[in-house]
Amino acid sequence: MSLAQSRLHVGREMSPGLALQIGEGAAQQVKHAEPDAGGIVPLWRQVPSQHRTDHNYYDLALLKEPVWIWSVPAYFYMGGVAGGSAMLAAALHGKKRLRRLANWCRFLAFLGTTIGPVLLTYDLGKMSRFLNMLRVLRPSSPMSIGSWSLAGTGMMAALSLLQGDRSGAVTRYGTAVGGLLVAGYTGVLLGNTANPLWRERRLLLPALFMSSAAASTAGVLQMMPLDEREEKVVQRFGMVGKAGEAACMVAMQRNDATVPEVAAAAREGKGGVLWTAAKAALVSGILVELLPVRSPLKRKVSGALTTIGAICLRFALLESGKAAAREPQTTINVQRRRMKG
Amino acid sequence: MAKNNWFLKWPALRQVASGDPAGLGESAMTERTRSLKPRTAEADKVVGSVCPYCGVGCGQKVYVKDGKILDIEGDYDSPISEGCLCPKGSATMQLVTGTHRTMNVLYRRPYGKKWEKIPLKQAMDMVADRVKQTRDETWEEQHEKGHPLRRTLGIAHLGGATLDNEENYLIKKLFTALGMVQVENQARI
Amino acid sequence: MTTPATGFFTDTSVCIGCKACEVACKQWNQLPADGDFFSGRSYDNTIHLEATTWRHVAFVERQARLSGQTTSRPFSWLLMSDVCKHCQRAGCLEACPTGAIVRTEFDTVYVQPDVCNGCGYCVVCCPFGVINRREDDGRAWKCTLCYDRQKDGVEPACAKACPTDSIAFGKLDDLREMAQARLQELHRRGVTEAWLYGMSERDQPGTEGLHAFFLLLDRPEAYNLPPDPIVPTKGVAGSWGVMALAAAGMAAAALAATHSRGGDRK
Amino acid sequence: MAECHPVGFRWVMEAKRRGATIIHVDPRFTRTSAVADIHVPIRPGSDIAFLGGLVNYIISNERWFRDYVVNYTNAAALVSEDYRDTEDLDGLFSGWDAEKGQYDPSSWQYRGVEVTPAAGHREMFSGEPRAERGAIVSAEQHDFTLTDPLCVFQIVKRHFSRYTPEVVQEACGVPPELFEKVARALCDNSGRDRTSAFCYAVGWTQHSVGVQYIRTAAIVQMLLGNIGRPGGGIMALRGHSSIQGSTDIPTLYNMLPGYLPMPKASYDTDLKKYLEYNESASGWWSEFPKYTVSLLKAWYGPAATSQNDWCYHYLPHISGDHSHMVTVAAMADAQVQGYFVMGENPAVGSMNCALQRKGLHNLKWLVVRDFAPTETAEFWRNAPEIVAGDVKPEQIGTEVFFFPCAAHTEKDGTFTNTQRLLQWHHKAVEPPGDCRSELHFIWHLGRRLKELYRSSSEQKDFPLRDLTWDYRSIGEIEEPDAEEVLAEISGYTLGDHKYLPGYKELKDDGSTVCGCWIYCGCYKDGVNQPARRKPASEQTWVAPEWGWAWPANRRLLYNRASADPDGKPWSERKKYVWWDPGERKWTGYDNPDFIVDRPPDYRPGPGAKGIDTLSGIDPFIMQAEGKAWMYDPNGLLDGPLPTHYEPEESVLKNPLYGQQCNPARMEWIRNDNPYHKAWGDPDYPFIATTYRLTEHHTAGGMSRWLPWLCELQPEMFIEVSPELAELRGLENGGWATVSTIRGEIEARVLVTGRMQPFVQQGRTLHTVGIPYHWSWIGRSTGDAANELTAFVADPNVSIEESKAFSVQVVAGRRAKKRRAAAQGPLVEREVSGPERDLAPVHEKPGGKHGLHAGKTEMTEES
Repeated sequence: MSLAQSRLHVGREMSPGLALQIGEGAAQQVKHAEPDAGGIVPLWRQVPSQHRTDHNYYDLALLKEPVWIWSVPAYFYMGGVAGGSAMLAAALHGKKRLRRLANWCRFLAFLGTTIGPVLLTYDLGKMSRFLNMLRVLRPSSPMSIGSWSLAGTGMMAALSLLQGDRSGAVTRYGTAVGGLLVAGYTGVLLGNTANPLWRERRLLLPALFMSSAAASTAGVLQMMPLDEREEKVVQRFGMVGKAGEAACMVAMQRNDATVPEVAAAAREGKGGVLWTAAKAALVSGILVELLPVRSPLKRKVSGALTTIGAICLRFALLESGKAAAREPQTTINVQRRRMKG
Repeated sequence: MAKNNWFLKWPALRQVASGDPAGLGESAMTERTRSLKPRTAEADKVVGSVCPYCGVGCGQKVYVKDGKILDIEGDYDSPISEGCLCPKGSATMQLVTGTHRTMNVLYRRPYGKKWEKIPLKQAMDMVADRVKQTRDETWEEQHEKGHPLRRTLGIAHLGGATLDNEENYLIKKLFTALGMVQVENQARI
Repeated sequence: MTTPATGFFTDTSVCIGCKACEVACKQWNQLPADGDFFSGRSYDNTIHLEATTWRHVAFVERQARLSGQTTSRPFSWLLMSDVCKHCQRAGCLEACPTGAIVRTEFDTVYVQPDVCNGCGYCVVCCPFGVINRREDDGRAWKCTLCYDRQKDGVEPACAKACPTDSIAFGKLDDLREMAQARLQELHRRGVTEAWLYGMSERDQPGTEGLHAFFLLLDRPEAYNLPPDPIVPTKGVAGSWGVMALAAAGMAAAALAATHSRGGDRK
Repeated sequence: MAECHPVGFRWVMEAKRRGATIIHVDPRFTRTSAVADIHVPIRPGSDIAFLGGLVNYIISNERWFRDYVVNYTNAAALVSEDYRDTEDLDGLFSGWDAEKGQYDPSSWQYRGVEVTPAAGHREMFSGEPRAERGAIVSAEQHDFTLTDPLCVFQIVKRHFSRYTPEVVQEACGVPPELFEKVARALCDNSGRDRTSAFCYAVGWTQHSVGVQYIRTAAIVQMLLGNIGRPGGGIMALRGHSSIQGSTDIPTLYNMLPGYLPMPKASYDTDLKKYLEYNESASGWWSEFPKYTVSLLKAWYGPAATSQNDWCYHYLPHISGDHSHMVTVAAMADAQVQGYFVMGENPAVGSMNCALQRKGLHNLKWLVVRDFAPTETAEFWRNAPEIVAGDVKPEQIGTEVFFFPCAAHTEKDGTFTNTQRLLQWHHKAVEPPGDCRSELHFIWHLGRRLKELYRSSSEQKDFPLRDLTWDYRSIGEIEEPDAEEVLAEISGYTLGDHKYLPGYKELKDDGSTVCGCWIYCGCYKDGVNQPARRKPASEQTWVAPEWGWAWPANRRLLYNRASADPDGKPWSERKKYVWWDPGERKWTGYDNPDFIVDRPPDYRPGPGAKGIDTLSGIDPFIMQAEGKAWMYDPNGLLDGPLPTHYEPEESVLKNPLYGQQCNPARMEWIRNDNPYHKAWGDPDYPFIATTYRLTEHHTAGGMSRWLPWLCELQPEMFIEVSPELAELRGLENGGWATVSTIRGEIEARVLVTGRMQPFVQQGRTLHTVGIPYHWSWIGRSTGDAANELTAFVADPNVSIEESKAFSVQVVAGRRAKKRRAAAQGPLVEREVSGPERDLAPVHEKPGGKHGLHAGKTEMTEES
């Protein structure tokens, strides 16, 4: 029996010689059984009928955890850089002295919109079907809009990389608008879920992603050899982004304070550590930036800190999202409170 | 719908063509989805059966295609079960087609440490020999008081509640003719 | 598509927790058993709805009597067969970027296994935690409401198998009528805790009503159901709005950052 | 019922929807309790006290159905003046014969007449043949005012008068309020307009006084007039697809097809005596000779002639109890050489697994037929004692044959379900590999044996030589034609080979052939009646054209009782079968279970014989006098009335009598079958009860392999109350070891409020619930519950006691080296303590293989 056949066999244990297996789920391949739901469900040690105050179903997750792997937050970051770069490139269009920077930006936008889909594809359960992302356009789905944006922006970015300053208005503005979408839609995408942590932050996430995109773009550019003029541009763009990012993070934490379960999910575990790391990197990046000296090293350190912060932030959001989904009380309490009005 | 224009194979274009901006419904369907059918529609025969588990006797329908079982489910027509089955009955297909089923006769020789596969006919011959030998050795014609016994206590049988009436009948008929009286089944177990 | 909407009405007051629905579903759809795990949670060893488990029976042991039931001490055992709700506004459907998830002519929500590429977005968009991606398969799976059977006018496997008709399948309008009647009957008999979960938009505005709705005997969270689920797309406009503002902000920042006072025009 | 017969429970829920009250009496709060209106937790092994309490309630509150009781039961019959009740003798009935260790029932008889019981031990009283037994109906003495102190009604009333709600509480742990609620609900729902039904399964039968459990329920139902009427009755919920069929066409030692008894060595020495002992002069059993001769003609064909008593002498004779446990004890003592096991797994499903395996060790050869090798087939390979190293495979001399069986989808045949309905299942596919049906196996084995004995001229081999064995062979695998076998079971005439329409056509002159008289007519007109599948929606609610029910496609037995003595329905609501005065015949929704043209006002004359002795108001036609037996003058080995006895191993002293246990029970006093103290054993202080779960099937051979079922109940577990968990330090989801002196098992623990302690006689009693599906083979494995249980049985039907015994439970897993008591008690200790029996009973004589039974006389001729 081939491997593929045996995967179709696991958990059914029906002889191919005796049974025809053509049901809807018969094609579902299973390598191995996951008795305890992949280890996240422990044996229940309490007496089932002895009631706990929270009155849920054996503390079992009410929602499914996000299934996304590392490549998704990595993409969020790449997308941010691509989007920010695309916007910046558009803004730099035709500025001769900043041509090198503009080209850097075009290149980053191209790189981001090229690597991004690769990262996304890597997360797909069926990688060979990545093109299905463009099968339909579903306005209701931020991911659908994002996919089309990403594809469009990618084409524009490639064009504008090739054409450089010669590119026309369509390409230029297309790149800019696409870049903005790519930079921000991911925030909408996370907010548009049932996950209580993300959903409760749905008005802040797009702003956070957008500002962090600016900061990330600047962070990467800062790590490159820049002349003074270029550095100023990058620094200004970056500072706005970082300020926005910091403001959003503070706002999120304040927002969380009204929803203690969400705050707990954000604070605890891997997500909490990453969130703290993101904050620390962001703040130190800003502080280094504000040092009254000017040196390539300072710039690079600041850029690196900003980059680390931006990456940590995205991983923190995914990890905390997982934690929030695992804890049924988060979902229940948020909804109960809302019902009370 | 589904105009057969080749360019409409791309659902996004179908969306445009059929004025379906949301793209949630038919325009997003594939050919497989449109032509989906229950697999039972492919059966080349359907036979009436009865659930083999408990004594309620729920009706079952067995769907067969190419000599293989396609599906086993409840029979709506049965006044007993009206199509219902319990979890065990619902798992009947797995019971009768399962990989756990042994397909060969297994033989363990006295003091042996493992099973050996032997041909069915040989095994049947061997069993017949054993029956004859034991029967002849342990035959009791008469009780010491003179009552007729005409039997053997050297062979016993257990089983029947999961078997067909016809099988129980032949078991009882043959074993009684052989003089076996220790014939029992789950009815008191 | 003129076919009337169909769905499930699951009346937990007659559920005997036999799990026939779970097995009938696995049998019909030929889904794998997903592992032998003694969970310690009453008789619930399946734990939750999964990519491999499209019907799941919950077992709730309570130290409280059910109205109308006489027991020697305060105790009751609530049993409930859970399933995909096939929401009127379905989070998974609206989130699916590939069009793998579609609304069928029966107004149910169906995942096309030949399209799904396993992006995982539907997983986080389901407010009931139903749909999931099977890692070793790669695709997202959930109850099809036996779309294949319905195409031939055949009742879904779970509803057919259910010995006590706790799971009723039918036209949504009929089911609602039936549920109302049953609720009134139970109230008349003094089972005052009975109520209908998600039957209509009025009951559950967040989803605009479920096509698989329930008669429950306790609060929804006791059965691991959300008390007030909302389809994620309700409220997404705000997010887009904020994004637009932020985008404007970024554009402004970019322009401002690149704007040089000295004038850099050629 | 919801647990083990979910689809049967469909109709209970339907009744509930229509307003019925569902009462569930069970030690545990099960899935049935979850949807019942009333759940009554009851201490395992105390149901007779509970049901007896109902009898007392019904009588003392005048809730009984007078017209029904007076006319349709034996309530008015007068009983011998010598009769003494358990109330008089501290738990014994009159007639205990200390020397023989059994009852002499002569003092239980009706005054002036002895009758043959319709079932049970008809030979009980057969010192001498009494051909006229039961004949003289006019000799019966009655008091239709039911006031004579020695009429059955008054005896029943006195017998149960002490079963008050307070005693029910003391014996069963059921609070009086709860008891009275049940009693009221039951009485309120009985009478002309309403009926109540009882459903039970092995929770009632698997006791050392199991038969009397059912008898008590029967008394309740007779008093309330709930038998033979729609919506009434006592339903045995049988656990296998054809367990009813295997009783009708018995793979049972004591019967021939159709409940004809196996010839008994010391009585039934020739056909004449056999008929004399077993036919009744009145009632339907007066037809006995016709059924016997037709059976012998079916088996021995042309060889059976009137000159040679239809080959009656070909039949083997039993000389005692040859039931399963008796046989296994003999096997353990190396008295059995060969053993066929077909579709059964005694190494898991039967009592005292270690002793079962010891029996298998001592065989010469063993044949097992199943889907896959079971624990019974692999006892030599990896049984606990092998794994522990106590026994090595190379020390076991048993030769084992495992034959793979065909599934029900791979063969034609009928199952008889729990309501006596025969249903044909059609072959859908060919059996794979060497898998064959049992029909194939037994037929070909028979053909081989006929061949082996062909040249024999020994008398003993004639039955085989003359056995009719020519069935049509079908297909390449030479499968015998099941339909032909069914036709033989159903019967035909010999002359013109006409398929018989019913058992009334059977003859005792050798002109008819019928393999099982109660199935006669199931191949009527050459039509496979059990294969009829007219949709339920296209016929009446009785659905007579779906399958075929024995006898005579009758769906409700004794349905003449659904009409009043005048033949009119008791009420319009409960109309079922009635007398049509215009047509002068019985008619109704079902096939009337009565002589169809016998008017209600018919009374037999003094010269009446056989069926003519049944009057127009005798609905219970199988009984000698046509009345339901509230009191059994005959046929039961442990008394004419049910009496509360404690299980062999109890936690309580019998609250009612000095006699602790059923005096007539079967015990095996053997080193490998030790018992605990009668009650209050400090080493085994808890009650244990075994049971099934919805998700698995009996000993697991048909469920432990299936992934879809295993994932639902993946592991062996026990259920305990939070109180017991606290007492013994058990943790939910953790491990516990349960032990008896016979064996120990480990299991996961479910601590649940569904189990609850009983407070009785000032003590808190805890119960351990033990599902018995598991053992060491399969996808889902665990220790077998029956490692714990003992050989001990009800005397009437030799059914074991597994529903109440005593155990110890401790936290943690068992020792790696698993122990079992196949060689002797697990723990060496002084066993002394309270006696189970009063002095005269204590002297019960012992028999072969350690069996001490209150039926030594019948079971072991010495």
